[in-house]
This record gives sequence, structure tokens and C-alpha cells, in this order.
Amino acid sequence: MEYVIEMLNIRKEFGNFVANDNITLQLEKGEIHALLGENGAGKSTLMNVLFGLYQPEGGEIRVRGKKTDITDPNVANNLGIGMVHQHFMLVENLTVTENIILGNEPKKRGMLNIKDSAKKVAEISKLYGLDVDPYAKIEDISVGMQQRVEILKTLYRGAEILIFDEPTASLTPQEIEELIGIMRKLITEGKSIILITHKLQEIMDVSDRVTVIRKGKGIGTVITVETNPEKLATLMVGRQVTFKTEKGPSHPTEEILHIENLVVEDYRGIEKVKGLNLSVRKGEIVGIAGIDGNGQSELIEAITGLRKVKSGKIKLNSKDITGKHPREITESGLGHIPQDRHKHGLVLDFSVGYNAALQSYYQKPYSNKGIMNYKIVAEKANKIIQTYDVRTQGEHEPARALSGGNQQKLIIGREVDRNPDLLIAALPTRGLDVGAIEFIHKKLIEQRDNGKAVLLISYELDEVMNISDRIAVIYDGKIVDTVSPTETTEQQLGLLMAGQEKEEFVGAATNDVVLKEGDDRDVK
Amino acid sequence: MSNRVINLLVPIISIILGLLVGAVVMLFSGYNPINGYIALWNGVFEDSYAIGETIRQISPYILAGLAVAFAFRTGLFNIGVEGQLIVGWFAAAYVGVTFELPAIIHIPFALLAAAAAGALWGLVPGLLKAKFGVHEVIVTIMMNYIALHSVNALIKTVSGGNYKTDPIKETASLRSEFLANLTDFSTLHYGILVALAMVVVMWFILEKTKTGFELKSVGFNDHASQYAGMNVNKNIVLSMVISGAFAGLGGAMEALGTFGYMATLAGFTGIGFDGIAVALLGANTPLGVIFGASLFGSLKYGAGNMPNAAGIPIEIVSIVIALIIFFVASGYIIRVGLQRMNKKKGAK
Amino acid sequence: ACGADKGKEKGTPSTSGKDKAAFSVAMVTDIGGVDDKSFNQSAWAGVEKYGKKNNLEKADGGYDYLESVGEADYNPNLNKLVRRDFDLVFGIGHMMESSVKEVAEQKPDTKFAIVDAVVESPNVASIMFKEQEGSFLAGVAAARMTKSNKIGFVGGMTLPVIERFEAGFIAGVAAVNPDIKVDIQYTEAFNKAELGKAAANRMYSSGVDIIFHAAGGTGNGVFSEAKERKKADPNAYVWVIGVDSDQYAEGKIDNNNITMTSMLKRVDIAVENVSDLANDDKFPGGKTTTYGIAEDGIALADSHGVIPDDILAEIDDYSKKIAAGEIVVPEFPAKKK
Amino acid sequence: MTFLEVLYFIVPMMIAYAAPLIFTAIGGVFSERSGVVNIGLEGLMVMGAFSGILFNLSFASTFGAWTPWVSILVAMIVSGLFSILHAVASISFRADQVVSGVAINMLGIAIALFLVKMIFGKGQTEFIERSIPVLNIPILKDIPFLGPLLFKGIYGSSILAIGVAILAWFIIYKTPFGLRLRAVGEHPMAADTMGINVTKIRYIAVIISGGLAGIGGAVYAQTMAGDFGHATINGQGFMALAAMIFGKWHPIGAMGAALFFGFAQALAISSSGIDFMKNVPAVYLHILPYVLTILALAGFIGRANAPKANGQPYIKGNR
Ligand SMILES: Nc1ncnc2c1ncn2[C@@H]1O[C@H](COP(=O)(O)OP(=O)(O)OP(=O)(O)O)[C@@H](O)[C@H]1O
Ligand SMILES: Nc1ncnc2c1ncn2[C@@H]1O[C@H](COP(=O)(O)OP(=O)(O)OP(=O)(O)O)[C@@H](O)[C@H]1O
Ligand SMILES: [Mg+2]
Ligand SMILES: [Mg+2]
Repeated sequence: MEYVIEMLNIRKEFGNFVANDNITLQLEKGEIHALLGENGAGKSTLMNVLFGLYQPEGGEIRVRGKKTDITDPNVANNLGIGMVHQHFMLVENLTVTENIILGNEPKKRGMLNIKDSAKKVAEISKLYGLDVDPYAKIEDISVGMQQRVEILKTLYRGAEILIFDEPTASLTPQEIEELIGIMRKLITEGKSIILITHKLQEIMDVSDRVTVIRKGKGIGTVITVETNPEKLATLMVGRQVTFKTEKGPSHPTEEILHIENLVVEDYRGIEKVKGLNLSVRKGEIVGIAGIDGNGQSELIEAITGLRKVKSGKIKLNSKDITGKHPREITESGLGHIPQDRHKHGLVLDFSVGYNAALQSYYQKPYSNKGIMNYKIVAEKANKIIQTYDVRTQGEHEPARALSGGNQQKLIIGREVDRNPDLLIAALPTRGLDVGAIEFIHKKLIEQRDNGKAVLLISYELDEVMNISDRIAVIYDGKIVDTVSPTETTEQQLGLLMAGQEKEEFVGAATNDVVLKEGDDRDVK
Repeated sequence: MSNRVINLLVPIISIILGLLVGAVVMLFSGYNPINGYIALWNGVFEDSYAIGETIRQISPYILAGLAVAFAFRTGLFNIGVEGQLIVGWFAAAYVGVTFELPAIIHIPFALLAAAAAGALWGLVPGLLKAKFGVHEVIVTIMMNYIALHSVNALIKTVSGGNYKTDPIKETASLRSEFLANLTDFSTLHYGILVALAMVVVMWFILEKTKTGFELKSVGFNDHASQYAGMNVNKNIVLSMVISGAFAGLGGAMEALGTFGYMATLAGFTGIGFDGIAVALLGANTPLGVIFGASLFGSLKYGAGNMPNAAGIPIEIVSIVIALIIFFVASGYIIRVGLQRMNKKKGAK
Repeated sequence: ACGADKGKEKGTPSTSGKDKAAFSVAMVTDIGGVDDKSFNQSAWAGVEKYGKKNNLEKADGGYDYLESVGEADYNPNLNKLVRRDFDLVFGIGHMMESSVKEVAEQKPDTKFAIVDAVVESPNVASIMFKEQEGSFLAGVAAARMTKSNKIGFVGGMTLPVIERFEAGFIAGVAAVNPDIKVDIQYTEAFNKAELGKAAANRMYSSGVDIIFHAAGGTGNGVFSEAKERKKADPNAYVWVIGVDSDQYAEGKIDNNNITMTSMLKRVDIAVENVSDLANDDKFPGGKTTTYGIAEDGIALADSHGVIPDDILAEIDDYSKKIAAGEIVVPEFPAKKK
Repeated sequence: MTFLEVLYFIVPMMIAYAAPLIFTAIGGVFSERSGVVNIGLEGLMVMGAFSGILFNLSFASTFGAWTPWVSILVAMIVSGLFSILHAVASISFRADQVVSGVAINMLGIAIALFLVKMIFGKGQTEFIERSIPVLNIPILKDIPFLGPLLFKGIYGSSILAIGVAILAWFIIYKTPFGLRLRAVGEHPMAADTMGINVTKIRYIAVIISGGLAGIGGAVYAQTMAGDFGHATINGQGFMALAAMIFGKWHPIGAMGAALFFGFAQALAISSSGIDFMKNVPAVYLHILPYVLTILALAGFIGRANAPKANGQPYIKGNR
């Protein structure tokens, strides 16, 4: 078989830390090759080496059989290697077209030829079924569309070898479907793909072979059809991983969160939450299922006091918290795992210890009469580090240096530790490996079993189905239905999320159960 | 070499490099660098008088540096230290001239007035930033000019048309016979103690208080801070106010110590702008500011000796100072060099 | 070590031989620097002249100067010169008033002199100028030369010195023709040419044809504006009256010159004079010596033929009357508000 | 003065005052759009003013009427070269860009004054004889109202300034270089992955800023001051910085802001000729331009966002 890319015995060091230690990856022409490993295993590093962003300390790279030094991304581009980075490499205030042509701009008499470029972008996107608006600004478009722009960037340059670094982490299931379709189409065009993802099912679905790395070392390459998710997980983590999180039945008691006719506008003044009703009780996990952009963010921000409520009422612990200051709401018993952990969850330049105190620093015993007690802060931080298995060099390390998974564990530790009556968890496992996901799910269920409530917002149906005791489906700013995860299929849920009335597709039986289980007030 | 040693070596090497390049400049313009540097050294350390004057020069630099550094730690760039210092100078002088009080009350009162005036001058850009999102750099630049013209007018008003205020009352003065005798009649005054006390205050606020935690948090990530229930706008205003208060006290050094009055200013004092360099030389930490101010103040004061003792134009000294700042700022490249050397040694 | 020691080696013998050798003299400039083409430069010329006259060297024991970079340098600079054993130390400029006062009290054995301010200490000689007298003559010249009967005055900052210029100028104009309007504008800056230019522009545009400036670097803008007008129209009737030193060179444009004359303030003469007095043991300590027309401290510069002889004669007439005390020129502008 | 007279006075004055700021502020736009903070504009202007005057004095007889223009060119080159220091420190050596800028300011004035002393033996230069001429633009100047307002007695350099603003707009928004510049200042790593040489773009941008600030300094010196000394450039660089931010890092915006400053200054100076402002105490007039600016910012300009990567050295592979 012909290898388009061979990375042989690659070694990459950061200071004294070896991120890639003797890793070999061979990419066949026309295959989708998955690269699997825990958070921080060194996948992105390896790909950045291939793309010329990092120079390896050892090993060699062969492109189409020829030994090549990829000294910078330009070289990679010229070799037909394109990369869709884990964190998007898009200039937010430029348009789609501008982002795509950047560095390789068509000119007309020395001027940018935006018109023709946009036309070409439109052509390529049509060719591959990628729906984008060439003139839209990046900051105005959805994450899914941004993802497609990233892909277009590589295709525009005629990339034959595409690297996708966790492309599905922040996509909705629908968008993931689309993306998989696109990848398949690219393969039929004769292109080759390296795909990094933590979602084993995706690997099983689309890849031909899988290379597994663990803690910087290559474990080996397996053929997808000869393996299964359990085996892959074991290879990757080095131990058995449970997939279906074990949980007993829920025992909901009194209502903790009550939302009535809530209306919220987004930053542009467009109504995003349009008369929403929702109720969450102690001792249950309510999952909010919905397609991105149906008002989830605005709903969370309204509950947590970060966004003005236009009308309606929010009650927490039977206390009216509508329009209250975030801190007052937090003190009324709310915990919050924000969806953007870098922007909202952590102060990256603060130490792990400071971050652990970010929500409670102003209270006793962390501070007293305006004076901080950093000894107690450190003690608390160390407790969280231990209890939540945050892998860090210590509470003094800046949060920036933690891997995403560990950053997330830190946030969850901080929030759960405050023992809130209601925990809002927004996309709590985005981008995490299966081990970390397992851990976080356990913690959420523990919370419930301790008689607390959890409101889970997630775009991953798996997660919502696995964890929730009830699923509230959000569509166009309203909860359109509340269903039981045990008695609903993913397909049904998907249709609800797409805005279809349940009568149109569900049999009577399911419907009855839903109504029994759900809180009547929630259902319109 | 441990990281610690490298951290210590970087500024030292920067200074040496700056002096070396300065020496080359002197050589090329036909001056003897050794004479030059001896003159510089003597200008700072020759006798108690020189040391006294050097310390006197350092005091306002410390306060200006603290002002810039404090704002920086909260993510704000206060170019308005100059203006805040000017209004602080005036306020201290006014209180020093106008009131009859025992020293034990008079001095603190005058200092407080200076701090308050500086704080007020910082409040305006702080409020505008918090309320309207107006960039603080531009407002503080404008506030500098407003301070200059307003204070000049005020001096005339309070002095009955004179170009300077009366001398402050003895009871408000930071000068002392003791210090004067100690340093052979230098203008050294107790302001240095005020400056050092403020270093401790800044350290305390940032490292020990709840407010400091919030200020730093807002400086690093205002979104996360808001999520954590902090009042970002309040912290922006507070930061500018505290920064302005430090700057105002810098003005009090001039009013109550160095000059003992305030005269119409024909232009900016420059201390506020130099404070930017001082703060950044000191990596925006309280202790670092002492280092930055000492370096800056010594060079500036010692430089005065070079034309006279070595016949070297004062501009050359400014060139040397600027070069040192360049090298300290470019510490990264020195660090890289040190680490390379280190590695090579380790490999052997 | 030679750089620092040099001063000392020379310094020691000169102090011991103080009674034989001439009086050593030094000065501290204000922030303008020793070569500011005005004030400090003129003072230095006086010191130099005195030194050369007495065969002194530019060194310790002879004559020297120190430049001040900032106002906080005044004290240390004065002190340094005292410590280098100069017999007489000049502080140049009113800004140095407090510093001279303070250092003079600390060092009662050294003689000091201050220009443009009064310090009442037995070991300080105060030197003042009657700028108003020269400005009066400038006013006479302007009033006689104007065709539009509109004259301008651009001041730097509103300081007593500058107000003396203003007061004298207005009095001079009024002495010739009380109906002439003098347009007065202070820019509150000595270093903003753009403001001087704007002020001049406004004045010339409103019909003013002669502007007297007392505004340092801001005055540069007045010259720029006048020259531009002259360049655009060589027949334009625009003039500037310079200040402190002869600003004829500043007014040159093509083959014309827009400097009508300048009001001279002879700091050099005053400095040399006080040094001589000190050398002759007649140091005017504790006294204020005022230099006006009578003392040759104030004069009008050569007009290079711009002002016709008859007017020059009239100016000379006024000059004599002022010197003789027949005309007393006011020091303060009439209160405006 | 009648209202029209006031206008005829204020508008040309406003433009003349603004021109040096326009050049310099647009220089700042280039630098900061690429992600390099440049508070060294003041020092770069100083170098421009100095070299412009020096060249003008030295070569007036060689170049005749062209002297001021050649001087501007020379100033541009000198300041452009000088700005390389800032570029090396803040781009290659990852220096704190603000500190480096402060050092540039100190260095600029120190070198210029040192050289003045060496060359002229005194604190400032002679006066130039060939200053930038004022033009009356044929035909246009005869347009009623607008003619005397805009086309009579205008400096050639002011026209050049407006031209540069438009050209800068064109370069930044309409050319590949401009696109790269904006990308580099916003998200340098993204630009890097697209094969753009971040370092090169930033160097070019900083050098452009140096060149334009040099022009600004030379224009100021050759229209307003007429000589060079320690106080020739005093704060204009900071005003230009303010204009850049006021104009939201946009060349046309920066020009508008500079013109606004000019307007406020002209208004303050001309107030003694305007009836209702005649009796306003002088100090209010002197602070008027600055107060007006603050009011304008608070009232209707509001929030402005700096380029995202502004002030951060680009380190490959850093997240
Ligand atoms: N720029 C860097 N500097 C220092 N160390 C780094 C850097 N980038 C990565 N590392 C180290 O390399 C290791 C591998 O990081 P990498 O980003 O490749 O992980 P990954 O496998 O992509 O993880 P994830 O699944 O979370 O994306 C990390 O554990 C980290 O310690
Ligand atoms: N600038 C840096 N300096 C040192 N280490 C770094 C740096 N950036 C990243 N790392 C290291 O990289 C490792 C992995 O980081 P990375 O961001 O890839 O994690 P992640 O789990 O993929 O996070 P995310 O889910 O946000 O992508 C961390 O262990 C961290 O130590
Ligand atoms: Mg990764
Ligand atoms: Mg990662």
C-alpha cells in the first residue's frame, strides 16, 4: 500500500517534557486514519509537527515516500497538507472569504479580488456540500459554519492530506452528521484524512485504521473493523472504561428551580428565549436537549444573572432571583459550569489555587473582613485537586498550563465543592477523553444522589440520554416537550429538537409516559 | 543554573549590556566611557549629599511607578499619572499653605489631600471606561493637559495672581533638619518613607486583600470575573482611583518635600511618563518598582554629574538610560542566551 | 578615576589662593539650557566675558555653568557649585527663586545672585529688569509703524515677567495713539509653536499688522505665520517684534525680513556687572539691582532699516525720557476683569 | 468676527494643526493593526522633526523650492530606520512593547539633541528658510464658500496628509498586504498557519509607522516651528496616539480624530474673536480642546476595541 504520509519515530520535547516519544503514524492514500489518545497524550503536538508548526527533536517525516523537512506551515501547504486545528485558526473580524484566501490572495491590479474569491469559495463549498456565506463575518456565524470554513481553507489550497484535530468536539449532532458526510466525500475524491476525536463511536463509524497513543508514546495501529470501542478505550487509557454510566433511579423531591414565561434577548436585542417554562426538582438531573442557537446560552445566562431578563420569572429555592446580581444568585444555591471554560470558567493566569477560590474567595474562611487567607485557599485547592483528580504540578501552577480536561475537573471540583442546590452544567465534557467524561458524569450523578439538582445542557444526545432523569427539549426559545430518556429514542429526540410536534411521530404509549413523568406545568 | 538564578541574572546582564552599548556610543563620539561611568557612579554615591539627592529623586519615581503598575495589574494603562501627580502636587501645596495645624495632623492631611486629588483625576477615566467603555489611554492623555492648565490657573488664583504658591508651612513639610544634616544639606526628605509605605500598601492590597484578589482577577479575565460575581466596573473604577492616589502622593513629594511650594508649570514634569518605564522595569510588582525607581532615579540624578566631571553631554546619559531600558525590556533574548549556555554546560 | 579627580586637583589650589586670584563665578541655567538663544545663553555670555576679562579658566576656581534638566535640579545644581567652591553663584530665571533662597540660607558664606526674581538674603544679589521699558519702546515703534491701527501681543504664560512686557507694550502704544487696539493673547505655553502660529494667524487675519511676542518657542509660530504671509505676498505688510535677543535671523524670508525690531534684555550685561561688583568687593548682597534703559540693561535692537529715522528719533526721545525718569512705565497691566 | 469669518479661520487652522497628527496617527494605525503597540510615536516624530530640519538647513541651496519635500522624504527614511529598534525589541526580542516605546521616546530626543549640540554647538538649530509652502489651489479656490474654506492657503503637506489617510485606508482594506496586516494583528497564529510571515509583516508595519511619524514630525517642524530644539515636539506623539484610538484604529477615523483636535484647538484660539466666547475665562479655553475630546468620546464615540493581539509578542506554538 502506498503511504502518503509517514511519521517515523517522531520525538517532540517541550523543555524537559517529552510530548511525543517515538511515535509512528503512517497514512495510506484514501483512508480516514483516526488518532486516539487521552487528553494531553500528544495528538495535537504530533499533528502540529506534521503541519510544520513545531520542529521535531527526532524521527523523520516522509511525504509520498520522500523524506521531507516541514519547516513551517507554508511548506506543509505546498505539500498539500491542510490542517483544521483544534482551536479554530480564524480571524474573527474578517469575513469567511477573507479568512479563506488569507496568505494566498487573488489579486486584480494589486488589489484584493474579493468578488472572484467569494465566487470561488462559493463554488468549492457547493462542490463539497459545505454551506457557508462567503461574505459573513466569522464572529457572526455558528461554530458549525466556522468548522466548515476551516475545511474550506484547506480545500481552497488544494490540500490532498487533511488533518482534523477534534473537529466534532463543539458541533451539534446534526453538524457532526454533515461533517462525516463531507469526510466521506473527500475520501472519494482521493484525499486522505487524519482524524482526531475522543468519540469512539465516530472512529468506529468513519475510520479505516486507528493509531493509539498514550502519554506521549505510540501504542500501535489497529484496523477499525477488527476492533471495538471497548478495546480502543482500553488501549488508550490502559484500563477498563465503563461507557454507560451506572445510575440508580431518581428520587425527586421539592421544586428547586422554577421558570415561568421567561423572555430573554441576545446581545443584539433579538429575542432568543421566548416565554420559556421549566421546572427542576431536587434529586434529579434535567437535561436540556436542543440544537445550538435555540436559546440555551441565553437561558443559562438569564438564570445565572449574567443577562437581563426581559420578562418572566425565575425562582430558585422559592426565592425570586429574576434580575438579581450573579453573586446573590450564586449565594441562593446555584453552581455553574460555564460552557466556555477559558473565557468564563477560569482566570487562566491565576494559579490553580486562586481559581479554586474564584467563587468563594469573599466568604469566610477564605477571607475575613476583606483580608484573604491564602493558607486556607491552598488547603481547599489541594483538597479539590485530590478529590477531583486534577493532574497538576500543584496549586501554584497557573491554570493555563493544565490540559483542557484537567481545567474542567478543576471547575467542576470548585462548583460541586460549594455544594449548590442546583448545578448548571453546560457542555461539561466538551473535548474530554472518555476517562475524564466518565469521571465527570459520575460526579454529576453523585450530586443528584445527594439530593441536589442538576441542570445539564449538552449537544451530545448520548450524554443527555445517559445522564438525565428527564429531558427537556428546547426549540426556538421554548421547552417544547419533556420526555423520559428511558422511553424515548435518539431519533425521536432528534426530531423534537428539530421542532416537530411529538404527535407527528410518537406512538401514544410513549406520549403517556412522558406526560406522567414530566411536570405538567412544563408541558405546553 | 536554576531558574531563580536566571531570573536574577537577566536584569543584571541587561544593565551591563546597556552600559556597554553606552560605552561604545561614548567612544564613537570621542568621550572616555570609563571617565563617564566613574562620574556617573560618583554622581550617585560620591558622598552623603549625592546619596541624599539620589534618594530624593527616587521617591516620586517609586510612587509614579506604583501608580502605573497598579493600574497595569488590573489591565488598565494609566498614561495619566502625570496629570494625577500634578493635581496631587497642587492639593498638597494648597493644604500645606492654607492651614495652620500641628505637624502630626498637617502632614497626613496634606498627603491625604494629594492622594484624594490624584484619585479624583483617576476617577474620571475610570468612570468613563466603566460606563461608556471609553479607552482609558486617550482620556488620561487628555486629563494630563486639563490638569496642567487647570492647576496653573489655580496657582494664580490661590496665590493672588502670583506664578507660584507661598511656601508651605513648616508643619506640613517633609523636610527635616536631621536629614539635611545627615546628607550635608541635600533636599532629602521623609517622602521616601511615604513612598516605601505605599509599596507595602500596594503589596498588601494586591496580595493580601479580597479587593486585590478581585482587581487581579478582573485584570486577567474580566469575563470570568463577572461570572464569579465580581463587579467588573467597580473594580475598574477602584483601580484607577487607587492608581491615581499613588500618583497624587507622588505630587505630594514635590509639594511637601523637594520644593515646598508649587510654581506654574511650563510643561509636564515627566515623572509620570517615566513612571511607565519604572513600573515595567519592575515587572509591575511592588518590589520591582523599588528596583525600577532606584535604577531610573540613580541614573537620572547621577547623569547630572557627567557633563561636569567627565565633560560628557547629558544627552549621552539619556541615551544610555534608554538603552538600559531597551535591554531590560528585551530580557527574553538574554534569558534564551543564558538557557542555551546552561544547556551546553549541562551536556558536557 | 581621572574624570572625577580632575576637578578636585584643580579645585584645591584655587580655593587656597582665593584672595589673590579673581573671584570665581558660576551659574545654573534653568531648564532652557545654556544655549537657548535667549536668557541662559545671554547670562552665560556675561559670565564668559567676566571670566575672560579676568584671565580665568572654564573650570573650578574660574567660571563654569551647570544645566538643569528638570526643576528638581535647581537645588542640587546650586549646591554642587557651592561645594565646588565658586565664590559667586548665579541662578538664572525666576523659577529658581526658592532654590536660591534655600541654598543661600544653608551656605551663608557663598555669594549668590538671582536673575528675574527677588530673594531677600544678605548673601543674595537680586537682578531684575524693567522689561516694561523696552516693551514701551516696542509699543511706540509698533504704534508708529502700523497701517491698520491694529496691533497684536502674543504672550507665553501669564507670568509676572510676561505681564511686564504686556503692560509696557500697551503703554507705549497708548502713548502714541490711545485709539489703537492691541489684541492680546496668552497661549499658556512657551513651547507650542502651533498655538503661536494660530494666534498670529487669527490676529493677522483680523487686520493686525504688527505682533510683539514674548512667548519663547511659541513665538516661533508667530514668525512662521508672518513669513508665510510674506512669502505668499511679498508686498504684505506684516511684522513681528522679537524678544530677549535680536531675532532678526528668525525673520528672514527670501529676500525680505519680517522682523521689525526686537526688545533686548541684556542679561549678559547685568551678570557681568554684578560679577565685577563682587570682584571689587562691592557685591550688592541683600539688594535688588534693577536694569532698565538707564542701566543699558534694556534696549531695542537694530531694525535694519525698517523703521525710518524720524520714528527712530522719536523712540530715542522716549528712551531718554524713560532713562531720566520722566516717564514711568507701568509694571502691571491694567486689571482686565 | 462674523460666523463666516470664524469658519474661514477655524477650518484652515484645524487642517494645519491636524496634518502632522494625521501622518503620525496613521503610522500608529499600521503598527497597532499588526499587533505592535507603539507609544514611541513621540520619539519617532522627534527624529523626523530633527532630520527634516537638519536636511532642510543643509541642502536648501541644492534643492531650492523642493527642499521641504525632500526633507520630508529624508525624515521618513530616518524615522523609518529608527523604528527598526522598536521592531527588533518588541518583535524579535519579545520586549514589552510599551517599555520599548518609552525607550524609543527617550532615545529619540536624546539622540536628536545630542546631534544638534554636536552640529550646531547650541541647544537648537537655526531657522529654516524653506518651509512648506501654502498653496492656493487654482480653480477650486474660487468655488464659493468651499474655496476659501478648504482650498485657499492650505499647506501642500495637509493635502498630502489627507491623501495618505485615503491611501492607508486603501492599503489596509483593499490590498493583500492590508488583509495580512489585519489578520496578524488580530490572530497571528491563524495567519501563521496560512503561511504568512508574522514577523515580516510586523516589521514592515512598524517601519511604516516610523516613516509616517517621521513625516509627521518633519511636517510639524517645517510648518509650525521653523527650527528644532528640545521642545519642538512636545506631546504631539501622544496626541497622535490618542487620535489613533479615538479613530478606532481606522485610518479615516484617525484622520477625523486629528481634525477634531485641530478644530477644538482652533476654536480655543479664535475664541477671543467670537462674541459669545469673549468673556470666558482663559483657563476654560485652554482646557476646552481636551474636555471636548472627552465629551465626544463619552457622548457618541464610546467603546473601541483594539486589535486583539495588540501588545502581545507572537510566539510560535503558544496558545
Ligand atoms: N506549547 C507547549 N509547551 C509546553 N508543553 C506543551 C505544549 N503543547 C503541548 N505540550 C505538552 O504536550 C502534551 C501533549 O499535548 P497535546 O496538545 O498534543 O495533547 P493532545 O493529545 O492533543 O490532548 P487533547 O486530546 O486534550 O487535545 C501535553 O500534556 C503538554 O504537557
Ligand atoms: N503555553 C503552554 N505552556 C506550557 N504548557 C502548555 C501550554 N499550552 C499548553 N500546554 C500543555 O498542553 C497540555 C494539553 O493542552 P491542551 O490545550 O492540548 O489540552 P486539551 O485537553 O486539548 O484542552 P482543550 O480541551 O481546551 O483543547 C497541557 O497539559 C499543558 O500542560
Ligand atoms: Mg489536542
Ligand atoms: Mg488539546
